[in-house]
Amino acid sequence: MTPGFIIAALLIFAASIFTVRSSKLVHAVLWLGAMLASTAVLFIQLDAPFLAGIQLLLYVGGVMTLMIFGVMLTKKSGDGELRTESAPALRGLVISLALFGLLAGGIFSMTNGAPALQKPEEVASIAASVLGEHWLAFETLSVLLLAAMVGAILLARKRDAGAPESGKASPR
Amino acid sequence: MGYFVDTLNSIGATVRNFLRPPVTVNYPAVIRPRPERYHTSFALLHDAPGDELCIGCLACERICPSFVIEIKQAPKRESPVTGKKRGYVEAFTLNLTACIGCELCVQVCPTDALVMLRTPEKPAFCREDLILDVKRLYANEKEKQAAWATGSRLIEMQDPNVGQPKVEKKPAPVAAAPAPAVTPVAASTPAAAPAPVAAEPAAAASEPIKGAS
Amino acid sequence: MIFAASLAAAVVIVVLSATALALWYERKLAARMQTRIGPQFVGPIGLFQPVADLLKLVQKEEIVPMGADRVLFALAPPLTVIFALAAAAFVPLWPGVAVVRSDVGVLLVIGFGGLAMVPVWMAGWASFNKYALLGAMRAVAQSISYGVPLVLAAMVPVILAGTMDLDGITQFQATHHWFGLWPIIPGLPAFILFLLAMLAESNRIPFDIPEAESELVAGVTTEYTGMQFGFVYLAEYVHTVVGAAIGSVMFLGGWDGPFAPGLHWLLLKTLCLFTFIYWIRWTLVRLRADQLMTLCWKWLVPAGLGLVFLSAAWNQTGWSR
Amino acid sequence: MEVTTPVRTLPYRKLELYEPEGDMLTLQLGPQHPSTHGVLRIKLHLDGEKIIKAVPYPGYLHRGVEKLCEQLTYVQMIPIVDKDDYIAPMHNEQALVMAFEKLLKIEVPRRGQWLRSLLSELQRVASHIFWLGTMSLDLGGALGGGSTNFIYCLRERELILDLFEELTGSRFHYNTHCIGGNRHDIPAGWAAKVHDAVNLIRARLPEYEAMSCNHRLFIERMRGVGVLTGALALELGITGPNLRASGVDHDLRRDAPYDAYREIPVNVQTAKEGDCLARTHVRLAEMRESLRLIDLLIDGMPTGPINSSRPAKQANQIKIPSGQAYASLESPRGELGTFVVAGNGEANTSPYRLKIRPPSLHALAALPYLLVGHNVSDAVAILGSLDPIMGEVDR
Repeated sequence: MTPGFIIAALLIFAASIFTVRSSKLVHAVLWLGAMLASTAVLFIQLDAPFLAGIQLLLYVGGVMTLMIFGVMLTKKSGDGELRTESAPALRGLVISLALFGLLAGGIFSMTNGAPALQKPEEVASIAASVLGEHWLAFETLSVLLLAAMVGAILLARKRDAGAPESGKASPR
Repeated sequence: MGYFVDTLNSIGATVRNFLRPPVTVNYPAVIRPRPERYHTSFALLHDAPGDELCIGCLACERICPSFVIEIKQAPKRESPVTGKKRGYVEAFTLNLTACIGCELCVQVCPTDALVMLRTPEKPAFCREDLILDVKRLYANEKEKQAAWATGSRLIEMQDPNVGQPKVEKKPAPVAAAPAPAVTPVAASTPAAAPAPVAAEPAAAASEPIKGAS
Repeated sequence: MIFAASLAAAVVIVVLSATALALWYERKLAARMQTRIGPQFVGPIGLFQPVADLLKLVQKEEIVPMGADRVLFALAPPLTVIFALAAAAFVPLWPGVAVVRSDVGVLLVIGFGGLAMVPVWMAGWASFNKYALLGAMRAVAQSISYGVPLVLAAMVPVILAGTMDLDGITQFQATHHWFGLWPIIPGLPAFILFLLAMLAESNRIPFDIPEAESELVAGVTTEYTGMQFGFVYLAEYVHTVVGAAIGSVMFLGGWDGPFAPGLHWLLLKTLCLFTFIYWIRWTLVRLRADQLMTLCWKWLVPAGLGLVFLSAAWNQTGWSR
Repeated sequence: MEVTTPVRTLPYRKLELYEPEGDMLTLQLGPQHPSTHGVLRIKLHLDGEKIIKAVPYPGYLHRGVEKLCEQLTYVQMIPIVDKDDYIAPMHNEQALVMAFEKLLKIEVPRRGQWLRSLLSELQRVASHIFWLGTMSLDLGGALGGGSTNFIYCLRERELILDLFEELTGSRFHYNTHCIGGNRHDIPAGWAAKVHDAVNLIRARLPEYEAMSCNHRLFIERMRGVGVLTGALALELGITGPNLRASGVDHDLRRDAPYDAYREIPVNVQTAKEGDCLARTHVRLAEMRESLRLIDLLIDGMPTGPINSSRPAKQANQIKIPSGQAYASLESPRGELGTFVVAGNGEANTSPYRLKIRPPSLHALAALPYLLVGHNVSDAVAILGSLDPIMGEVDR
């Protein structure tokens, strides 16, 4: 419970609340980005700069970009009218509490059984474990991602072909 | 790969230009040589004995396409020099803000009284500075260098009956015979890309430039 | 801790003043390429022109367009500068010294580089202007696309040196060869790839389509005035200066040099790269958005993958050990 | 020249009726925009960045020159029309003067004719070189390679403006044509300077080409973009390099020769493709051709008077009785014509109606057809390649 951890945790907490409570979708996305970036701070404090870098590159960079693209593609004229709607308070409370309990239980059961982190993480050891011990999972994941990519391209293609060409649009 | 070759080619072009001297003329400090026929502002002239040349015939006021000249004729009176009765001008206002520099007023002047100036114009701080009245027009005659064109010269150049006009003839200095000043302009301008004009200042240098710097 | 903080302050000051100098330098360079003179009146040979520009920008009124998202609009310009500066923290200045030494410096540098897109998008979105929005859209698309070849190109020195530490990479180059020179095959093409991707990430011609001023007026900066515009403008230059520094660290040996290794070599190499980038900028015309994407995904990404593969193969030959 | 397609059934006719609907972005390109070449507004309907409809709205630079000319005398009009096509004022004057001469049945003396052709060709080079610069500016941006080429081009244009300045005393408001000939004769030593300038420009042309149309980046931006078919060009009345780039071999200098072109044959430059690149190539080839013509004209300049009528000494000197005439010439942008209905009131010193036919206006008419299906970036390239001058469009 170092001061750094408290600050980072508070940041994450506040950003998460704002993410949920923002009425503008754009703000929600940016708060989400802030939340992910604060998580990277947490990783750095845990002596895991690699994970922090990945967090920045993939989550803040990549996921944020995806969200941004989603926002841009759904509403093009940019008049700031994109609103989010919160679920009814009671239902939301029940679901989030249930989820929190589930996650907390999982985390506590894990830390109770597993030994505490002994030495700081090293890139080489991560690489060794990913490409050595867990190579099958790693390769399967890559194939899965490839399949998702091909599928996305195919879907995009299909929609494109179906759409009428704007140049040929007929008079009303 | 073609992109790289083409990029190298265009970099070659920029490198060649990088090595050339700059063509910039630092305007207020350095003034590029003005050609002989260059014209900016206006002046009204006196003749050799010292009488005003303008007779207030209104030809320039009538021909001006942008209507910038306003003349108020004075009643005819005897000339203090020759003693003959002739027209005079009481007010002559030339609004430079709307002047398009077409030189038609100079061309129609029957007495070569109105000429344009070769002295480079200076920026003005208010519009009133750009409205030339008689006083300013006569002051310009004293202070500044008249341009080559006068009514009779322009007519002579265009006259179909004369045949080949004598442009090569060195025009005599018009305005009150200014002292032949040196031409610091041509010397101080860097010999740069507009070389053909700058490098051959013969025509420009033949005319003394006064107040150029 | 105190040393790191003062170093950080020093780096910020150095980078910002280098950027100011870079502004003057670029204007002079461009002027000479165009057979002009360039800034010459403010200070000796116009050296204080950036200061004059700054003073002018500070004086100007800051206008927030009606309908703009005020918070994001105000927040975006400073953020662009911060993210652009963040990457400078990882640059090894002289042997073993950087503001932040990290085992995964390359990753963090690229991560911060990718983050620079976020404030740009914020600015474009918040401006409530169609040109700005189009510019933001292009900026985001370009940033994520060119992030891929950038990472791939950066992987080559990482694989060759066997470390993700920027200082480690430099030290490896000091004891072996600079990667831009040797091994020629993955090294030099990776350097070119890195330069191209970096040009794209920092929105320089020929990849400056997010702010293509002949099409989108000024892209995301269209609605910005005064110092807010100054921030965005500054961030671009900081981005380029830092990018040039990182390029010289990763491929040209950083602080390593024939005599007396140190900061001066890094600065000299950065200056050379910077000159090159700006020479390109003032020579070429820009690509179109779709050509940009074609170039990225059809040429640069496959080339990057091939280079990563080649460098891995090169490493297997054991040339360095 | 033959148009085989029945004009009214061309498919793009339907475009005018097409109304974009749904969630489309409407972008106002201009009137205040860095690359609309003056003040032109184009309303673009965008799908993403793709243009699905484009409507140009000219008229922001309207100064009522035609109406003004009804008030002015024939002598006064000539400097006024200088401002129409502000990149090639020489041609404005000449087109106007030619119409009056046609009505008055005045023949320009041979030296005057050659001088007019010489000035016309010099102005054509200046205009085309300026166009190349602005085209690079459109593609490369004001803070990039485009501006470098722009400044190179302007530097060379200065040479020609210096020549004009030496001849007429001004760089823009030449007022050098008059009814019956020219006002200014060639000064001493001018011919050599013309040769120098021509040689310099000719020597430096490869540099600009390396910066622009020989560079693959530039080519990729231009090739296949904004294809103007010959049939559409003819239907819209497009003339000049835009028409010739679409494969229609038409040039007034050869097909309806005037002045010295009756004696000196002009090699008309054409291209087939009709895209932006073809228009670039045609203009550059025309520039080379003009440089060749300038050499010929200055070397073969005959002696004699430059003016066949009495020079103007008063405003209402020239009186044209009732009648009408149309005269046109090949300006850098195409057929620049003047239609004049003479005879206004008793004095006959000003026309009843004067109509200037600007080639740029007709080129702009192609925009709705050319822009559709291209990107916003291409819109700039297409607009630039058509070389419209707003002063001429709006008059």
